Amino acid sequence: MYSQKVMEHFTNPRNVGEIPDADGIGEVGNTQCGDVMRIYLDIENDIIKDIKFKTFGCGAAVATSSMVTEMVKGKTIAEALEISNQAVAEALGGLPPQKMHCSNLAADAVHAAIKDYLDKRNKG
Amino acid sequence: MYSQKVMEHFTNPRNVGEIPDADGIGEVGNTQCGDVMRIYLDIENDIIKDIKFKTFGCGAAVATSSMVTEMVKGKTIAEALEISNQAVAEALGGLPPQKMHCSNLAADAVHAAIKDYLDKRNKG
Amino acid sequence: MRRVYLDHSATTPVDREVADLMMVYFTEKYGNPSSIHSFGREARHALEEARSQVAGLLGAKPEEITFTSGGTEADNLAILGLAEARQEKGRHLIVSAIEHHAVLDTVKYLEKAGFALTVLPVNSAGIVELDEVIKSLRPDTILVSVMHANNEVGSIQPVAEIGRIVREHGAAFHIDAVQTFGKIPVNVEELKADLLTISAHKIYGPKGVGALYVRKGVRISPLMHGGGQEKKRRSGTENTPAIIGFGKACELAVQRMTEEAERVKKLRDTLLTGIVESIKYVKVNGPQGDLRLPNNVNVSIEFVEGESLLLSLDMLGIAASSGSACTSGSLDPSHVLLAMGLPHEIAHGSLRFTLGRQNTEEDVAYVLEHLPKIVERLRKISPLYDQFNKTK
Amino acid sequence: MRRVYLDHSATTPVDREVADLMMVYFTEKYGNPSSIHSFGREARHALEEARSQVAGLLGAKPEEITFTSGGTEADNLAILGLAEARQEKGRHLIVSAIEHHAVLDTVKYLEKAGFALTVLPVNSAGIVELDEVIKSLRPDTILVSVMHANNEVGSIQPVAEIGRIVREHGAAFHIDAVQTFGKIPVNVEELKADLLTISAHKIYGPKGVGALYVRKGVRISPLMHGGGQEKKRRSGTENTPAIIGFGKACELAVQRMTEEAERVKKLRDTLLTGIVESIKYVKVNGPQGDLRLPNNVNVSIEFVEGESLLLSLDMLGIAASSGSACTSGSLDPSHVLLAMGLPHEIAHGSLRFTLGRQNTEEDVAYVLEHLPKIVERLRKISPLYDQFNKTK
Ligand SMILES: Cc1ncc(COP(=O)(O)O)c(C=O)c1O
Ligand SMILES: Cc1ncc(COP(=O)(O)O)c(C=O)c1O
Repeated sequence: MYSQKVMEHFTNPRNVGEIPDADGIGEVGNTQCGDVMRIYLDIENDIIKDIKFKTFGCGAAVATSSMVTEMVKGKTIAEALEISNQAVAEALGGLPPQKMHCSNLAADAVHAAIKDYLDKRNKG
Repeated sequence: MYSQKVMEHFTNPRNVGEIPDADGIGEVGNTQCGDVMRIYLDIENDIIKDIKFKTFGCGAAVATSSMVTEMVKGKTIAEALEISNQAVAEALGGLPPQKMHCSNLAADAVHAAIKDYLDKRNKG
Repeated sequence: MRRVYLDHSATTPVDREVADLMMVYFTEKYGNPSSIHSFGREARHALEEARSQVAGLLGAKPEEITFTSGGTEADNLAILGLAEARQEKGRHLIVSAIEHHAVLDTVKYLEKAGFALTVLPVNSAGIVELDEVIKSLRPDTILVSVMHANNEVGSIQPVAEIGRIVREHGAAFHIDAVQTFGKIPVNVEELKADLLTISAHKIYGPKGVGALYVRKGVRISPLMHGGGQEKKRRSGTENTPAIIGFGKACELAVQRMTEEAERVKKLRDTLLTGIVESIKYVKVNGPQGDLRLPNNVNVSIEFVEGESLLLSLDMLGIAASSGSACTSGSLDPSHVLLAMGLPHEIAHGSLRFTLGRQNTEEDVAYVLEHLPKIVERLRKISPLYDQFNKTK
Repeated sequence: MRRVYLDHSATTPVDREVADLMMVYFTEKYGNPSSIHSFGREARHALEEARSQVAGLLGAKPEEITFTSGGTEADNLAILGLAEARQEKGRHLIVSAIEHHAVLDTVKYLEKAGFALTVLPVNSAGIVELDEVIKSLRPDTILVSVMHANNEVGSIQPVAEIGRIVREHGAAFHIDAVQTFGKIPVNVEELKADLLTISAHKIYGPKGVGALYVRKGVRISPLMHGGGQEKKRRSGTENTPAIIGFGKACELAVQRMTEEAERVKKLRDTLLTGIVESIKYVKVNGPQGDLRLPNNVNVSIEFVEGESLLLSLDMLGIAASSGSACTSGSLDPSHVLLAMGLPHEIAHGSLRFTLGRQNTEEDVAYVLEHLPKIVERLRKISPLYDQFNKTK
C-alpha cells in the first residue's frame, strides 16, 4: 500500500515534538476525519530555524508531517509557502489515491503555522 | 440421475420390435417434445398374448416402454388399462422429476393400443 | 519474523483437509454437475452431499439451501430477491444500524428505488433492543434483517426473540449469520429465520462460496438469470470444488465448535485483560461475556489512530484490523462504533483482534509484549494526548 | 473402463500448474486483499498481477477488468448494469437468437420490466448477418449483445464488423467471449467491444470466477451492493485464489493457443469425417472451416434422440453433450438449433463433442469405433426410422 519511503518516515519520524514558545503554530484536520497535525516553527529572519510536529492520524498523516519538516527546515518562509501537499506526497514517492485528500495536509499545516507567525508579528 | 433398473431396461430393452398385423397399435408423444412411443399388441380372448414396442426418445422413454411391456404381457386388457404411468415409473424404482411429464407415457401408449383394438373390434 | 494472524473475522486460511478435498474436484472429478455423463454425475453427487451437510448443520432441509458466490451475494439475494418478490405486499424494510455493508448498502439501494427503510439503533454495547423492533414494524413491513453477531465488536443479537416478533407480525426475517456459523450454534428453527446467510471463507473454507437458507414456501426472485441452476434461484455453473470444500469446512467447524470456542475464549480474555491492564485510557467496545463472540477483541485506544496502530503491529508481523476510516478510504470511521455512540476520535482509535484455530498463548503474549510500546510511541507524537495531559 | 472426456465446452479440468498455485493462496497467502497488513498485501499484490495478466491478454487496461463469480454473473452485470445505468437514454436492447441463456434470459427479464427487445435471427450455419444488425438498430438502442462463438455449434460471429456498426450508431456493444477466449484471439480493440465476458472454468481454470471487461468511460451499475470491492463494481470479498488461478490459466491458454488449436482441429476433422462416413443420415450442425471453433463437433443423427445417445456413450465412458430437451428438463430442444432452422426431431438428435487438451487420436478412434454401433442399436428401436424406411 505505502511506499518504502512512507513507511520509513512513519517508523522513524523526523522532528517529532513541540517547541516551547514557538514563533508560529499551525493546526489542520480534525478528529472527525481522523487526522490532526500540529506544526511548531522557530523562525529567525524569515528563515525556519527549527520545526517540530505532533500528529494524530494514519501512516500517511505521520509520514507527510515528518517529510514536510525535512523539506522546509532551513528554508525561508517564502520558500516554505511554495511547497504544496502534492510536492510532499511526491517527495515520499507517492501516496495511495484515497490518502491524497484527507491525510495529505502537512504542507497546509506548515502554511497555517507561517500564517500564525505573520499574524502575531503584524499584531505585535 | 437414473436408477439402475432404468439403465438396465434402457440397455437391454425387452420386447423391442413390431408385430405384423397387430390387433392393436398405439402411438403417443410427438417429435416436437422428443418422445414417440409405438406399441403393438397381439390379443386373444381379451388377453395380451404378445406385445412389442418401438420408441424414439430419452432413456426414460425407452425404459418405461420396455417396462410396460413386461408389466402387461399375459394380462387381460382390463388389467392392462389399470396400469398407470405412475405405476410404470414406480416399477422402475422411480424417475427424475423432470422425466415424469414428457417421457413417462408408456402406459398411455398401451392404453391407446387397447383402444385401437377395441375400436377395430367394434367396427369390424 | 514471527507472523501472528489475528484477523480471522476478515478471512481464514483454508483447512488443509478442505483444500485436499477440493484438489480432487479441480483436477479429477471436474465435471459440470448439470451434465448427464459420469463426470457430471460424480460432481452432482458430491454437490448434493455438500448441500445435505450444510443443511443438516443449520437444521434445514437440503432443498432450502442455495449456494452463492459468498456472503455478500447471499445477503443481496435475500434482500433484493425478497423485495422484488413481495413488493406488491408492501415496501417497508427494517435493518439494524450495525449490519454489514452487504446488507446496509443493499437496503439503501432499495430505499433510493422507492422502498421505505427503518434503521434500528443499538445500545452502547452494540445490541438491538426488542422494543425498537416492535416499534418499527408497520403493516407494510415485508422484511426485517438483523445479523446474528456483529463482525466488528462481536455483539450477539437477540435474533431468536426478534424472529418470534417478526414472524408474528407476518414479515420475513433475514439473519446474516456469517460471523456466527461455526462459532456458536446456528439453527434456523430456533432462530425463526426465513432467510439466513453464511459464508465459507470465515470458517476455514474457500473464498467465493456462501449459501442462503430460504425457508420452504418463501419466494425470492433471482439476482442472476441464465442456466437456471440451484432450482432457478442462482444461475451459473455450480462452483463444485468450492461448494464441496464448504461442506467439509462446515462439518469440521461444527465438530470442533464447542472445544474451539472454549479455547479461544481463554485466549481472548487473556488478550483483553492484558491490554486493559498494560495500557491506560483504553475503552472496550462491545459487550462482555456470553453476549460476545468467543474470538473477538475490540478496543479503542484513546489519542491514537487505528491505521497507525495497524501499521506498527504489521511491522512486527501482527495482523489485526480496525474500523478506522483510514483503512477504508472513506472519511467516516466505523458505522458500527458510531451507532454505539462512540465519539469520532475514539472510534478512529479502534483495534480489532479476531482469534482463530492456529493462534496460541504465545501469539497473545507476543501482542501483549509489543502493543504497549507501540501505543506509547504513537501517543508521544499525538497532539491529542498532549492536549489531554495539559488539560487534565 | 476407458474414460474419454469430450465435453470441454461445458467445463474443463483445472490445469495442475493452476491448481498448485491456488493451493498456496488457500493455505498460506490467505489474507483478505482489502486488509492492510502483510497477509492482505501479499494477496492484493497477486490479485492485481492476475488482473494485469488478464487485461494484457485481452488488449485491455488492468482497471478495465472486473472479476466476477463466473461467465453468468459477468453477462448479467454487463446487461443489467448497463441497462440500469443508461435507461434514461433509451430502453431498446438487441441480442442474437443463439446467445447463451445467461444473456438471453437476462434480456427477457428486462423485457418483462419494460425494455424493448429485438432478437436477431441467424442463418442456417448459426451466424448473425450484418444487415440484420443494421436493420434492428433504433435511436433508443442502448446495447447490442452478440457472442463471439456459440457454445453449441461453435459458429464464430462477425463481432468485429458488428462492433463497428454498433459503435458508429452510439450504442454499447457486449460480447460473450466465454467460448473463444484462449481458443482463438480475443482483443477488445479489434472487436470494438465495450463490454466482454470471459470465464475461467472453460480454459482449465477454476469454476466460480470470470471477468467482465468494461471499456474505460462506460458506466455500469453494480449487481451486488456491499464492501465496494472491484472499484464498487462488484462487492464481496475477492476470491483471490480463484482469480490468481484464472490469471495463470489465461496465460497458459494464450501461450498454447496456436499450437493447441492446430492439434484439436485435426482431431475434430478426423472425428467429424469419421462420423459422417460411418453413419448414414447425419447432419453437420454449424459452419465448416475457419468459421467454426477448432474444438467443436456438432451433428444431428437422424431418427435417434440425443439423450439416449449420451447415455449409450456414457456407458462406454465417453462424455459428450446434446442440445436435447431431455437433458435440460424442458420440452423444447436447443434454441440454437431451432434458430438455425432445424426441425424439432432433428434438433432432438443432436450430439456435441468438444475436444480439449488431454484428448488424443486414440480417444477419437474409440468414439468412432463405438458410435456407429450405438446408432444402429437405437435406430433399430426407433419408430421414426421404421417409418422413414417404409416411406422412402
Ligand atoms: C457479517 C458479515 N456479513 C457479510 C459478509 C460478506 O461476506 P463475503 O465476504 O463472503 O462476501 C461479511 C464478511 O465480509 C460479514 O462479516
Ligand atoms: C457462451 C457462454 N456464456 C456464458 C456461460 C456461462 O458461464 P459460467 O458457467 O462461468 O457461468 C457459458 C458456459 O456455461 C457459455 O458457454
